[in-house]
Amino acid sequence: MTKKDNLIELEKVVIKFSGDSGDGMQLTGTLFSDTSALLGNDLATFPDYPAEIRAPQGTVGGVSGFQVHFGHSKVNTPGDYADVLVAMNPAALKASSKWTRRGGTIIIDSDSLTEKNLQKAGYLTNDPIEEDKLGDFNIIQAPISTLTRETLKDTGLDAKSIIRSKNMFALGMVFWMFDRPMDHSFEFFEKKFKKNPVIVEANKMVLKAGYNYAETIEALTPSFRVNPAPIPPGRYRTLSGNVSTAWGLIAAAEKANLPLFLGSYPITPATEILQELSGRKDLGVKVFQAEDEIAGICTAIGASFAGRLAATSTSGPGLALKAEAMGLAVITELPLVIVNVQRGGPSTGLPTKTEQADLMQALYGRNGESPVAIVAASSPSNCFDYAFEASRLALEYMTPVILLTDGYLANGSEPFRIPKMAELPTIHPRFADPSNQDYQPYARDEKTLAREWAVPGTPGQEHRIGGLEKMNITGTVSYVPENHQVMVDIREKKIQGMQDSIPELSVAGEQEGDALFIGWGSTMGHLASATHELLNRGYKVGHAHFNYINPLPKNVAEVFGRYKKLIVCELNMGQFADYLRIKHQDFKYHQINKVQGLPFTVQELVDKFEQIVEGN
Amino acid sequence: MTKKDNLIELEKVVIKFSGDSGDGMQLTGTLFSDTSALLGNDLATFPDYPAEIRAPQGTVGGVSGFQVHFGHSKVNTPGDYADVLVAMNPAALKASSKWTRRGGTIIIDSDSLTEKNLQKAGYLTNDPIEEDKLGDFNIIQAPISTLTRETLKDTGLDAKSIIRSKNMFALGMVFWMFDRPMDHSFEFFEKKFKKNPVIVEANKMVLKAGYNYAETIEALTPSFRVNPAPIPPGRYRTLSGNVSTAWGLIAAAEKANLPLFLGSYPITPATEILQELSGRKDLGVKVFQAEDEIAGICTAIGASFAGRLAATSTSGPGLALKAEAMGLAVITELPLVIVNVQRGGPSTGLPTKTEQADLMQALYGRNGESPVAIVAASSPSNCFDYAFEASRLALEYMTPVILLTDGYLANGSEPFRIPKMAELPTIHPRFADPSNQDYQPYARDEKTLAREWAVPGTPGQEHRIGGLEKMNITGTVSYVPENHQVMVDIREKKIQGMQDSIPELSVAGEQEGDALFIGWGSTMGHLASATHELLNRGYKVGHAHFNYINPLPKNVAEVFGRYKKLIVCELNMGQFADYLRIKHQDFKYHQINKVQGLPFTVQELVDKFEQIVEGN
Amino acid sequence: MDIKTIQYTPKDFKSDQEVRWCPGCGDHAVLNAIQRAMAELSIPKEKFAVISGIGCSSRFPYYMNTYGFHGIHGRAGAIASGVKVANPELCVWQITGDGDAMAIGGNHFIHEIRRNIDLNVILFNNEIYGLTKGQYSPTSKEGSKTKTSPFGTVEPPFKPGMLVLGAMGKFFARTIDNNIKVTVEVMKEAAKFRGTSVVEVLQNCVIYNDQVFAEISDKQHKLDRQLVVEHGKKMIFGTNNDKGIVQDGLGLKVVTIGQDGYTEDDILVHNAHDPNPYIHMMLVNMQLPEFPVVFGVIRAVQEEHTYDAKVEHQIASVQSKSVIKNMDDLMNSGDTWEVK
Amino acid sequence: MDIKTIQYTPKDFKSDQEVRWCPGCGDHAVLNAIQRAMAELSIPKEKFAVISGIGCSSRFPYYMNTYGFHGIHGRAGAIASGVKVANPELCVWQITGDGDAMAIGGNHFIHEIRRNIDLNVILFNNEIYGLTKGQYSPTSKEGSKTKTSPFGTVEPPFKPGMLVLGAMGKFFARTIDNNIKVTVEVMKEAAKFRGTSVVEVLQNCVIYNDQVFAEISDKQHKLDRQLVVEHGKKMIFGTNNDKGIVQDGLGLKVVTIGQDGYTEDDILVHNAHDPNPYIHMMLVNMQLPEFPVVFGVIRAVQEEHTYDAKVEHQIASVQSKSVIKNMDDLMNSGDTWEVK
Ligand SMILES: Cc1ncc(C[n+]2csc(CCOP(=O)(O)OP(=O)(O)O)c2C)c(N)n1
Ligand SMILES: Cc1ncc(C[n+]2csc(CCOP(=O)(O)OP(=O)(O)O)c2C)c(N)n1
Ligand code: SF4
Ligand code: SF4
Ligand SMILES: [Mg+2]
Ligand SMILES: [Mg+2]
Repeated sequence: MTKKDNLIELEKVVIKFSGDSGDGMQLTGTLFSDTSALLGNDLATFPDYPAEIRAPQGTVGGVSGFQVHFGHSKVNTPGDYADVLVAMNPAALKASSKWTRRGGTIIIDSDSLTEKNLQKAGYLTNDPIEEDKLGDFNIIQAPISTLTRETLKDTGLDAKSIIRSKNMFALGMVFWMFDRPMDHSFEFFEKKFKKNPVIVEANKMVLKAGYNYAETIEALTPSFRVNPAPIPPGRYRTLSGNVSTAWGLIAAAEKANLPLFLGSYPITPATEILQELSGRKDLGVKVFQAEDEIAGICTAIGASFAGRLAATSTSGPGLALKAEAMGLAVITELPLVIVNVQRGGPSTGLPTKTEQADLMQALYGRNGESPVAIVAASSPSNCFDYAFEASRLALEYMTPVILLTDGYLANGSEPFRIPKMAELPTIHPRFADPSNQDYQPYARDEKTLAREWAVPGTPGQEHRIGGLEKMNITGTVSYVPENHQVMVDIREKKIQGMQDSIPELSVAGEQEGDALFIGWGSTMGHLASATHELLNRGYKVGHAHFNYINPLPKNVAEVFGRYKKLIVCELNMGQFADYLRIKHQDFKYHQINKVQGLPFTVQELVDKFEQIVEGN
Repeated sequence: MTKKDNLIELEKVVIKFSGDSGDGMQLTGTLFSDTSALLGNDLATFPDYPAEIRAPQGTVGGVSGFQVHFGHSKVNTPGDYADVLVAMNPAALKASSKWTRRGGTIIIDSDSLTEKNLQKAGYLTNDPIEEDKLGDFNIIQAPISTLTRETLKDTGLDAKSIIRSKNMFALGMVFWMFDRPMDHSFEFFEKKFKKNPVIVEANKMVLKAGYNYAETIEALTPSFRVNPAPIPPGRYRTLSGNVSTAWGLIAAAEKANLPLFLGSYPITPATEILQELSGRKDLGVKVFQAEDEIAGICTAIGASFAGRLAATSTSGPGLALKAEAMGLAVITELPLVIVNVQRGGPSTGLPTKTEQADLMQALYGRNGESPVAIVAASSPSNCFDYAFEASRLALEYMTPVILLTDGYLANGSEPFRIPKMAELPTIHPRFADPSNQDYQPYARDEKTLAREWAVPGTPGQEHRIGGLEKMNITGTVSYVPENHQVMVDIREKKIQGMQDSIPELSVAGEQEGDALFIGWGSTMGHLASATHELLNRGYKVGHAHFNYINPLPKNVAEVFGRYKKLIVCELNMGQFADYLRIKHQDFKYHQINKVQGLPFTVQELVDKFEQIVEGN
Repeated sequence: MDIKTIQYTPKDFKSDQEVRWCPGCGDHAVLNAIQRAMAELSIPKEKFAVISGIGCSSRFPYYMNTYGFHGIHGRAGAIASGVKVANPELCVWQITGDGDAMAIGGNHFIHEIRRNIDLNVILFNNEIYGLTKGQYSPTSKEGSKTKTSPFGTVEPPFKPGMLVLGAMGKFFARTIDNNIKVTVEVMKEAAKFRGTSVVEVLQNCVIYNDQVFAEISDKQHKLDRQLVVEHGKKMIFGTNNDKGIVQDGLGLKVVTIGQDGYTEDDILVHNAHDPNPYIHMMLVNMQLPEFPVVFGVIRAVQEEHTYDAKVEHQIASVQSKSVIKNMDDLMNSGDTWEVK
Repeated sequence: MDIKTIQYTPKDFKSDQEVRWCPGCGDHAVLNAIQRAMAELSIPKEKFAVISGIGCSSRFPYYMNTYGFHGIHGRAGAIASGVKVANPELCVWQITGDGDAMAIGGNHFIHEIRRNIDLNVILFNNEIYGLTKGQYSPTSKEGSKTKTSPFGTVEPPFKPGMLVLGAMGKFFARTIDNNIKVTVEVMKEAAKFRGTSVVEVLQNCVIYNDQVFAEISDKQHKLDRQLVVEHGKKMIFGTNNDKGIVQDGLGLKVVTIGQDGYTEDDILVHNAHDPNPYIHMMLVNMQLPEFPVVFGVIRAVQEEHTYDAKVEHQIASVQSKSVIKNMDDLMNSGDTWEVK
């Protein structure tokens, strides 16, 4: 088997917009991807911006990027390497050219190639193309700033406003290259700058100017059309992982017929969940922006006690702060959804970067024997599904559930097939019968072991719960040694019992054979692409992706047993692999790990797979 | 192999003092054990009191007990069953008789056997002896209250003060039974009630009265003498685990030539560490009683930054609160000792009971890849050694270290061989050379990987640290992907590198054979006794006890490989066993677990061992 | 909140759990007073939710035959806030100690007060950590010798009332465990007040801090040392009812009516409704021997709406205008497209 | 603290790290002012430790060529307390934002103030969470529309000065980012004050909360809207220097000298040293349009000893009396016995 250098599937294209933080690259990228989505393409995006609000202009540290991968077949990842790079200045070129496919196209604002800018970006010479060895790339040097200024010179706008729209010039060029219509962007300008028709006009003019310029110069990479992908029929919209998570929670509340309460404190990259839900007063969502993460979860616990669907959202350091209170939810057996959007750690770490290193914390980061259920989303759009599922498990089993996502899913977006609410399953919280005058707080459902939930305000069901160990059934405080053991066992059994209500693990690719790629959470797309490539290369490889972490699906051992080698891939040092060693000790696990604040690349997965499988 | 019913080693005796919370049982027990220690006995004690400050008088919930195990050979545990039970009232009898060795002696205050008291204690009849089937016990009904009143009727003391000293009557009886001198107790009264000579006299009178009464009635269990144990020569004192921990920290500070700083917040059962150190102003210890656990650890981190030996002490729920800040200490690579005295969880759980269920939290309870070193003490007196060792590792490797103890060690006490400070190893913190004007905060020692510690106040070494990922060597903030991987790897390697500086795992009992008992922390005594018993029964059994958890000693696999079966025993549901599955996956682990807020009994360990070993 | 005319007796509010505080602990009297106050409030029993943290005092909910939650240390305020905001129909009481509210729970305490959520916060101030057996607390007087301060503390204490007012508090009352009458009264006032009402109860811990308030509660001098204020009434006190509070420059002082030319007319009328906190603070700060200690409702400034009510109003107002009524509407709003 | 005569320039306090705040952010000016103040204090540079939490403002230590610690969110106060108590020789500055100090860090904030540890706490109040891109903070005005309050907030804000005084604070000053002179001055006063000095800096966030303080800093009306107080000086202000503060019952009001019979003699002299906090609170609370906004050192009540100093004294006093001088002494004290 020979190694191919070029993994780019030709029916898909990756574009990267790269510029200064102030250059509006996120907007540019979003307009491009929304336009593509409206055309029916499948796509995946990856915004990547510096941790500073305004990192120093013109430096590599200040570069903000937006990558979009679109195509007419299923798109799993935002892509490893860009086919087209738009670089608004030398720093963007410096930062992004190494992530551009050899032979790809690079559009650069030639006006930006001044000595000062080149120096700021860290170039030692005045020839970045030569210096970075970009000779075999298709370089398009366009005087974007000049042309933008030129376009708008008669509008009466000031110089600053004029130059601010140069991103639209670049976008126009890319639109031409990929034969995209401009009307979605026009509508967007009209809505966004409603109060300022001059700006609307200016943006339109510049966008068109870029489009026209691209058409004119002809030196461009051949324009080619990407056909709509064969994705399931239905109504679609673009959704980021964080909004998708927020919506999943509201949907669950609707299907459980309960108001939704969120107690939360802002933290990157989870803040948008709080923001989205703050705006959803129309749907009756109550959001409590707390003074800290502890109050975030504790208000949610209070709301849960009061009989609501309660959730709290955060990222790693915030999850650490919530640990003690999570234990309270465990022992009081109250339903609660804890969303943790993982980011680079330890401590503050790399707050804007992605990582999967909070798994062990989610599993074990509490005092005592304190089991919680854990689910993990694996794409921006299925954040909706797993937020819904986390809520269902919490309400039907009376227990806290952690939903793990990460910065990569949270900020990324992709087409989301809009479900009909009627088609989603109804959620059945385990409420006590309000007429039961013999209410026992820890009376249990035989199957789920869920205790009964009595809502304050219900006459005759007054009762007390709390953080001290409780006597089973009656719920009074108990120091009886045997009861403690019983309760410890029940809490664990309840979680493991969810196996009966979750789907079995399924495998993509070969159903048995040489090796199984094992992943969980946000690496799904990259693992799927790598599997695809390896299948093409003739390997008998399967891909098993875990969305249910605790409990694991029932059939894990059966699935694992069908492969010669098991390869666990994660963006941490092997936390899931270690967890599998605990739960399924009989198998030998190979590992592919990366902790660099970045997703895997398909290339490195394929390479390491081959090393492991050919290894001996 | 036949099973023996009676495991009591005859050269040792277990006495349990049991009474109402207000009956002074802790003091009674302490006087007895101190007296025995002064006679040169080896001993182990176990105080056991209710969670309420004053639980309802006369009920089983309000019983307070103090068990002491003493003998002339090595005493490993406070014993499973008492040879002699002193029960001050029916509730004490009810609570403790089932923990008394069949055929043992029970002393009970017959004045307390009133209908009301019997009812409160939950007896259904007026004959507790019959009801609890205590027929084959040696029951001594003594009118202790009446006799105490009688003894003191002419002292002019009020009725309340008189009855309060009835515990001394009981103690006097036990002193006579075991031929103990009364002078230590007399001295104690003189010191304690210095200002009130009437009370001193009264206590002496009652103690003597009890002693004399026991001599008089003759119906007692034969008095027998327990000879001094062959423990290593040296000067000894009795020490509880918490004081021992506190002293270990001060000793380490002295040997590192640094002031000691403790930032802490009270929490059962860790509070005595804070209390003991608060009283050590004579040795210059600075104690900051913080507003909460977070401030406790953060002030300690500040003190560490300022160049001190810094520590923080807590129990499970408090450890949860410290998780985020621990991550800060990990990434800033500052030395810090975190003492966690485990108690029953989850949440508030069983705050006065013992458990080993914070192991996973200690290992993994932080966001990101956040390794810390972990050591665990295994007896009240070696809390000193491991507090010292935790400090040494922290200072020499520049990293946080967690010391795990638990309620059982913390409250228990035993003879402590007083070391000479000159014999303890000097600790070498890795300070930067103050004259180095080219200081680099993350410049590393080749062997330990410790970074250099520059103390604020040193001219020319001004530098900044913090929770964002740092560039290796220079310590500037870095988002460089490869550097993040490098730092994640270094932090883990640093901890694992400690293997070179810690002792190898040793085994007691058979060095190879049928089975290896594996334990960690406070179960040492019980496992040692069980091993002893099993060796007597002819099993080829060894006992390996872990005090170093992370890193594990180097030779673990080699040791494990010498036995047919490995049996991991813990007071949790298998956390150390799971950790071993991660670290040494190739072995199969059997488990003996218990989560009842109580230590193992030797009997149950022996029984379960036989089940496992004979099992197949 | 539903105020129906229901007849309760204090016994209706007693749970079947044995009360486990030390004999002689001040908590017993407060428990009885609150049960009496609740009985007199005529609020349906099932609407009461009693939320606590951890501490001796925080065992309180177990002794109440109401909905109750014994939380974790310091978090009573946050849990109670969640309960009330989630369901404003409930009458939510937060039971907390000086350690629970002012040490570990300090942040939630000041934030609930700032937000002015409709909660009744009962602060059991015994100036010690009782449950953990006698360490100093943030209200322990400087110099206190306790288990963690064998040589005396070196830190000045908080004054609960000062902190409440500094956090923009709208209601503050003070009482003492052995004054049942005032205690019942202020509990009822606190419950009726819409907003965060903080009641500081001076509570004697017989085991670890016995007699801290002895000077104040001393039977013989009580009337000279306690000033019970009432809105709209003159601030007069004393065994002979002849002492009173008058203005003194920008401050206050104690005078004797009939001495130094002072008549009853000079005595200030207590205005609990004054939006300015300055005089309330002076009352909070009064201490022996110069001043009497002030009990009763010191401040009660009713705002139009509490936080929890404003949340409801905002939701109602947004909903009345929005075309999005359910998730189907939301998901299909904005830019969507059809794939056939 | 060692005060030597050393000559520094602000540049000595600049680190080699590029300053990364947004162009136009108020933080730049405060950084410069503090560097100037430090240069003028003549404290050896190596004695400075600058401790922060997380937030835009908390990036501060990286830009200082001093010992620095960029902590975790909200914990600057606790870390700084540890540094100072561990080594009272250091001059410790705590840099914090309105979110860092008053949201997540509220508890440490009020406790460091209560303890009166000798720290300089610089509170960058931009009434917004800057670093996380624009959510409301505990100081955002009620009704503020932000990313997390699209329909306006429903919670009243803290006033930092009120909270400081409620926590028994001894030093409170206020300044505004674009008034370099006052800023340098109050920074120096804060540093010289022994105890916890809190300086509130009104700081403009150009990106997420631009112009919140525009009314106050408006160049044209500045002199009429800002009253800069100084201890021992009359509280006079205004474009024509003819406005002043006088007593009005138990409160204060603004008058114009020469109108309504008021002369300069009626104008109150500012007494920052008044141990009573009431007038200081009135100054803290003054707001437009009725009053000017008060800048400068509003309160500075020097106690004999700070917490950190008292700790040192207690240790020294115990040591001078104790026979236990080292661990050998301790371990061999009390009941011990010999085994041969
Ligand atoms: C996280 C945590 N930290 C510490 C404790 C230990 N603890 C329980 S109650 C308490 C203080 C109690 O004092 P206070 O709130 O004044 O109540 P009181 O017992 O005096 O009524 C402490 C420190 C705990 N339970 N949880
Ligand atoms: C534990 C934790 N929670 C939340 C965050 C996210 N966070 C960082 S800074 C900040 C608020 C910043 O506001 P402020 O303190 O006012 O500083 P500013 O940026 O406005 O200067 C938040 C919520 C965090 N880093 N850590
Ligand atoms: S310890 Fe003190 S506060 Fe606690 S119950 Fe006993 S007397 Fe009351
Ligand atoms: S976001 Fe605001 S506070 Fe932060 S650096 Fe920019 S202007 Fe300053
Ligand atoms: Mg208290
Ligand atoms: Mg701010």
